[in-house]
Amino acid sequence: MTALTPPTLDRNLLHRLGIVAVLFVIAGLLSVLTDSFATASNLTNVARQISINGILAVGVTFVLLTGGVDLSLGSVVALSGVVCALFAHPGDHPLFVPIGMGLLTGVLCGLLNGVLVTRGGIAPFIVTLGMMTVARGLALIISGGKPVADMSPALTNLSGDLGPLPIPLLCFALVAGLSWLFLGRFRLGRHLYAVGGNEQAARAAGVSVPQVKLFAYGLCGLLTGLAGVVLAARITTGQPNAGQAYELDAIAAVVIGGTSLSGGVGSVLGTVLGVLLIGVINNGLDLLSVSSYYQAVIKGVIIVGAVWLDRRQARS
Amino acid sequence: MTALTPPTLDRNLLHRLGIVAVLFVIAGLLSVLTDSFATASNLTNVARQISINGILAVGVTFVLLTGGVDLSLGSVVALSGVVCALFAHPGDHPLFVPIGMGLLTGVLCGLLNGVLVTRGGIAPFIVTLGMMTVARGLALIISGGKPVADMSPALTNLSGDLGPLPIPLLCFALVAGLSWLFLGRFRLGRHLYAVGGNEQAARAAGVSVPQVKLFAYGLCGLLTGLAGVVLAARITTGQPNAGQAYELDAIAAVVIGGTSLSGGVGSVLGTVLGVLLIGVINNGLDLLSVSSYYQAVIKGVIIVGAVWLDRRQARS
Amino acid sequence: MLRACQLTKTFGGLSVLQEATIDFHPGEVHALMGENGAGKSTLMKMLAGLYPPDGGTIEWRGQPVRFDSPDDALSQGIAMVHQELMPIPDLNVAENLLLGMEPVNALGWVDRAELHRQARSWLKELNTDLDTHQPMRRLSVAQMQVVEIAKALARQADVILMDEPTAALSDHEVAALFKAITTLRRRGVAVVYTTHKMDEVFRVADRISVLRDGKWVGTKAAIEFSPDSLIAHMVGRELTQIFPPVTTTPGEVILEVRALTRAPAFRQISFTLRRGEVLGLAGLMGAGRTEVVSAIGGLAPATSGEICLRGTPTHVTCPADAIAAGIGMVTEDRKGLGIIPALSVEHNLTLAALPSFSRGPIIDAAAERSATQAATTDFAIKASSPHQAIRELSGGNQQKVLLARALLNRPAILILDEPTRGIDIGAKAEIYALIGRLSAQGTAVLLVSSELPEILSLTHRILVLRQGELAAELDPRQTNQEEILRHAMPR
Amino acid sequence: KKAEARKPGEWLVGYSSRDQSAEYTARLGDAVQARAKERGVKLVFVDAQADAQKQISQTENFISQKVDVIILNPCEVEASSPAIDRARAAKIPVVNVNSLTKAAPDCYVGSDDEQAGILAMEAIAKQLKGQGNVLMIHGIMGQSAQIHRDAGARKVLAKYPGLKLLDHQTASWDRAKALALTENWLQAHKGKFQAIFAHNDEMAMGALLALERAGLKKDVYVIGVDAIAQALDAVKAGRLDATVFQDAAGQGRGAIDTAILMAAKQPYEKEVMIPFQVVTRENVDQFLQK
Ligand SMILES: Nc1ncnc2c1ncn2[C@@H]1O[C@H](COP(=O)(O)OP(=O)(O)OP(=O)(O)O)[C@@H](O)[C@H]1O
Ligand SMILES: Nc1ncnc2c1ncn2[C@@H]1O[C@H](COP(=O)(O)OP(=O)(O)OP(=O)(O)O)[C@@H](O)[C@H]1O
Ligand SMILES: [Mg+2]
Ligand SMILES: [Mg+2]
Repeated sequence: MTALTPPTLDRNLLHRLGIVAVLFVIAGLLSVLTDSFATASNLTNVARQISINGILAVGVTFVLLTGGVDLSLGSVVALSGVVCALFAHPGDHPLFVPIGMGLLTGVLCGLLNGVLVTRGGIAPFIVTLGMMTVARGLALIISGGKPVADMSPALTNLSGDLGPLPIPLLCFALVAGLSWLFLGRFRLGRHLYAVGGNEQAARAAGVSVPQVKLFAYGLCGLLTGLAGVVLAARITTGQPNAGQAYELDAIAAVVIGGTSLSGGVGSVLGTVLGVLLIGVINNGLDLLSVSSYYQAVIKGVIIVGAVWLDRRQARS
Repeated sequence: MTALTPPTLDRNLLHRLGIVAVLFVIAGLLSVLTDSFATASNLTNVARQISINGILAVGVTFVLLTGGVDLSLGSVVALSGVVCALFAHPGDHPLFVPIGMGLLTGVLCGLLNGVLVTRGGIAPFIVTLGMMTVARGLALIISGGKPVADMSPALTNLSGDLGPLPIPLLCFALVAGLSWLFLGRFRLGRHLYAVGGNEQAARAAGVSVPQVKLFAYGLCGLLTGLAGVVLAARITTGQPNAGQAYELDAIAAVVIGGTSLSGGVGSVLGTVLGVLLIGVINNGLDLLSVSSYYQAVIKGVIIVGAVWLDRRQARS
Repeated sequence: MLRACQLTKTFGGLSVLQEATIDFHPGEVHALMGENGAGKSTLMKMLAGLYPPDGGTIEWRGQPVRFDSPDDALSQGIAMVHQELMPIPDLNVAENLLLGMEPVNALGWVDRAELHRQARSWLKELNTDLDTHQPMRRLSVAQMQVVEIAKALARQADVILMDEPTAALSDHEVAALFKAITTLRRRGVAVVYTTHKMDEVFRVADRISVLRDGKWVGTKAAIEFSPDSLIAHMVGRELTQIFPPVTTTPGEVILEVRALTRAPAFRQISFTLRRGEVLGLAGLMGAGRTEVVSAIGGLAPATSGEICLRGTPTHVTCPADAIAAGIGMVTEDRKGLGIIPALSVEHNLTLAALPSFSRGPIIDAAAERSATQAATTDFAIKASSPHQAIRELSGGNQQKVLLARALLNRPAILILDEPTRGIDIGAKAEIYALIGRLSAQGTAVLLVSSELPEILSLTHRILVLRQGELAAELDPRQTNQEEILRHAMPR
Repeated sequence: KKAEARKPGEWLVGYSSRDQSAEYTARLGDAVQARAKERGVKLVFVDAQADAQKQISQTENFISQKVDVIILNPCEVEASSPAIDRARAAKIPVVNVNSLTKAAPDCYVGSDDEQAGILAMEAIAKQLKGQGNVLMIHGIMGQSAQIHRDAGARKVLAKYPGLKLLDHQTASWDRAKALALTENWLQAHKGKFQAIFAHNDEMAMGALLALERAGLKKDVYVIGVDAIAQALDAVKAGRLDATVFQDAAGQGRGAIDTAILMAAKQPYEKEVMIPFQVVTRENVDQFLQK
């Protein structure tokens, strides 16, 4: 094993075997039940569809690792998308301006969350619930409640393909890869686990807890901003009411992937598996033309079942 | 002090002084800014409007005290309402049948949550997120996706008044009062705190942790069922898409009231204050005819601000 | 009365207890002795229903029994004082003490007046006077430990398992506990007792069983053992010298504390610490020793007074400051302020010293691994691998990891708050030797301990704290336990 | 002060919007506000955020504020009815705008959602000449607009035996969800469908994007409802085939005007129907000006 490989990799994969198994079973079933699931074009499709949830899930993994939570993801996605779209009218600005403004919006929201949690000493649930309604309100205010349309093709093309691969997927892969390296190999990454595992003890060992948390919320905000930009490019508008309940899907993916909501335990790899599982279920149920009523029931049962299998197997 | 008064009362009130202060300031402002806020009819309105969130918030207080969470509240409200309405067609059954069926639905959902958390060892977030989508799906399936109308007046009258007081408010008051006594005075109530405070220690001291948790989820389910029945009576239908995001308002009220999301700390009294605060803000902003976009921003800021004030004052 | 028959337990393929067979009789104090990780706690936890045995049976009054939960064992009359403190932080002392057996009145309500009355009377048995209304989180570790013991007494069980009940206690409370144990013995209660304090065993135990590496080595009457033979049984070899002689002479002043105050915990504390000096801090439970060293270590800064390092006043506002200034600390509260339970041994070990194992912001895994290997060997840390989660280690081994952590930064000043709490005699000897070595290398050591022999044998000077104030400065060569206690007693 | 004593300039009207974060109802809200300003009535404007329970609460608030007239943009057919009963009991006249409730208001200004479904599906039938496979994207299940647009569409489908509903699914009024759904449909039913009816334009735009990206737009006819700005632009540009125009400005104007008549105790129409219209490339210009 080279020095670059975090030693946690193998054990994590083993720990997450339950999820991998469920994923394979479902994929196998879908390949048999439908002609279209196991085609290249559909798999690209799945890849494209999971990207936004994937970016959000990786972002919120950082926050969950510190023992926090971020309920504002969906609203901040909408706000960043709207801000990005406002600067993306054709001929207005070079491409980096709308992208930068979208990311900046996300970062600012994230940092504000972080400051309120660390300096204000307010529970993350409340802080980010507040941000959830505030960001939604701001998105509606600055857009006047209407979609911000007329985006330059340069930006909307970001939802297209680069070679055979969708650009959103590339973003997700890049984000996941860097985060994986970061958590496994960087000091700050290690500190994130320490703070989530035992905040007092981390402090006693010289870790600057507020700084670490601020970083986690800020990074999560940055990635949320990125998700907002990618979404705006994908739907070619800044949609003030977009992203409803995205936080739930993202957090679900992270928790399915084995990250503990009380902090200190988890991995990006698990998160990616969780994102895949949710993505495949959503895609598969649509391909099978399952009625949306039953879709809800089936999806709930599969998610709970997968986590149950996973934990049972991890215990034995 | 008589033996009837739990000695925690005074300390709790003092701890929650920040919230009480914010509540008074807001109420004072609204009395000045509007003619209608401080009228008897409007205050009855507020009372009526907070009842459903109040019942849910008290219910979820039990779950949060054990260190769990329940995201399925809103969906189970819808499902119980639909089930109740199905049995409430005029002349079909005596009044206790639809009410009983609604409550039963809630209890069953709650107990299932509890069993999956305790026996299955799955994180409450995932279990109740699963229940959230499953219950919503079931509500749509059994109602065929359409509101279940034609409810007997006997049932819909439950949203009316008894003397000068709205019946939903009486339900809320009864639920809150009993819960307060229960948590302060009964062994099982104290054990809820113990389980949330340190599960290992509670187990080692001979407390049956699974039983206590099961009880908390079951009771929360029962109260959610009650909220579903009250809502159905109020909107005179079983609405399969009702109750969206009710869990967030309920949990917010509980956390504003000082209950810790990690369990072991909290009180019904705090929850009631939290419910009141959210109720008064909602009512006041509507009376002032503030645009809903700005409402979202203001509401978020007030909630975070109130909690911040409260915690700051509790620390000093 | 209670019999462990061929009890076996494995954790993740690692066998920690193999076919241990021991009888426990009523009216007898049975000591379980063994090194850290020998399996004492594991055996007790199986008897108390916390772990199901993987093999063997438990016989209770001649019948095989199965305990699925602590509740089962409790209802049979088996109670346990746990090695790890188990406070429920936001419940009050009385509620913690009588958890699960709260007195109820005719209406089925908890009778609060009675609850507090009973709690107070159990605490009185242990010669302790605590406000039973205060929440558990306000208590010091020692006070929590007293509550834990009272909790087990309150069950009025026929068997009481005590897993290192005195680890955090000073002599005063220990004496009270022994009085209580004598009463229990007279009442026909079987007491199972674990400790790493040698003198205690011979004071209370009627019979002694020794465990070594998960195997039962033997059971004999206490009088058949001498301290040396007992140690030899536990360790498997002779341990000749426990305390190394104090040979070094302190150098120049490296730390000076002037009028340090954080009322009400401590007031006007002034002292100096020299290079290579071992300074002992003695006092009774709650005297404020932990609070003083927490102020120096940055955990809870003082409100007034000055800390001078090498002559320059230094602001220590958080532990990071202290670490940067060359102050290392091992806290008394291993669980709360020490370990990160879910992280591996390796990651716990290197946490405070990561900058020295990284290139820029990136951690150098190879350097980290070799440091871990070195520490594991130096401190004889028993772990199945460096990747094992630290929470799975025995208490003593966790403590060793924390000691090793503090030393990785090569601090000039090392603060040790009850460093041998829960550590076996062999490891204690190693730590004592380590303190000697560090002092010889010029490290200044501030040692807080409730074990007076430690303080007397290892230090150059002794400060006695009494109710938050400095009561005396003594020379260990010219004083004794009685004199220290006389200064420490509240007046 | 008593309501009767109010002078025309002091008339107080309460308006409860179904959901200000949805584009169509937001436009309707704007129209109501603009008209109220024009006619000089004082408006208490609130948003029920798609929750009928909240709408009832808001009506209760209106009653304690002693408004002269209540304009309701109902969330639900059944569940918003108690709001009307409350107002009735308090002797305050009610105007329903945009959609119906079971309890009859004093006046209804708006259009019939079922009609939108009928118009859209008729347009599809005409385009496909009564032969082909159709997909339908629903709004949030159980909401009145979803229920009625679905019912209207099915009535037309029943008339044309050659027209088959191949698949239908909800995308919760959301563009991103409709986009993903259509992508998935393109996998499952590629080449097997000729038209998509989306219950609103947001979702129609999502479907359109998926088809365009797959290069299959020319094979599929897409129609939405509402005629939001972006949809009209898309129709004009020849990307979207059609949308069903719902006249927000007309509805808003009608509602305020009726409310004023009510407040002045003058006679008013019990029903002001503002019909839906199908917008295609041929007639889009006239709607772009509105
Ligand atoms: N939950 C667990 N998972 C894995 N290994 C464990 C667990 N609990 C204990 N062990 C291992 O079992 C062995 C025995 O531990 P135990 O706590 O019984 O020791 P002990 O004799 O009480 O030691 P000490 O004196 O340090 O308290 C240790 O090596 C420890 O690492
Ligand atoms: N978090 C806290 N809140 C309030 N009081 C505390 C807290 N921690 C300690 N105290 C009190 O401060 C005093 C000093 O406690 P400290 O822990 O420093 O004593 P100590 O001499 O180290 O003794 P030991 O550690 O053996 O209890 C005690 O009276 C204790 O009850
Ligand atoms: Mg032990
Ligand atoms: Mg101490």
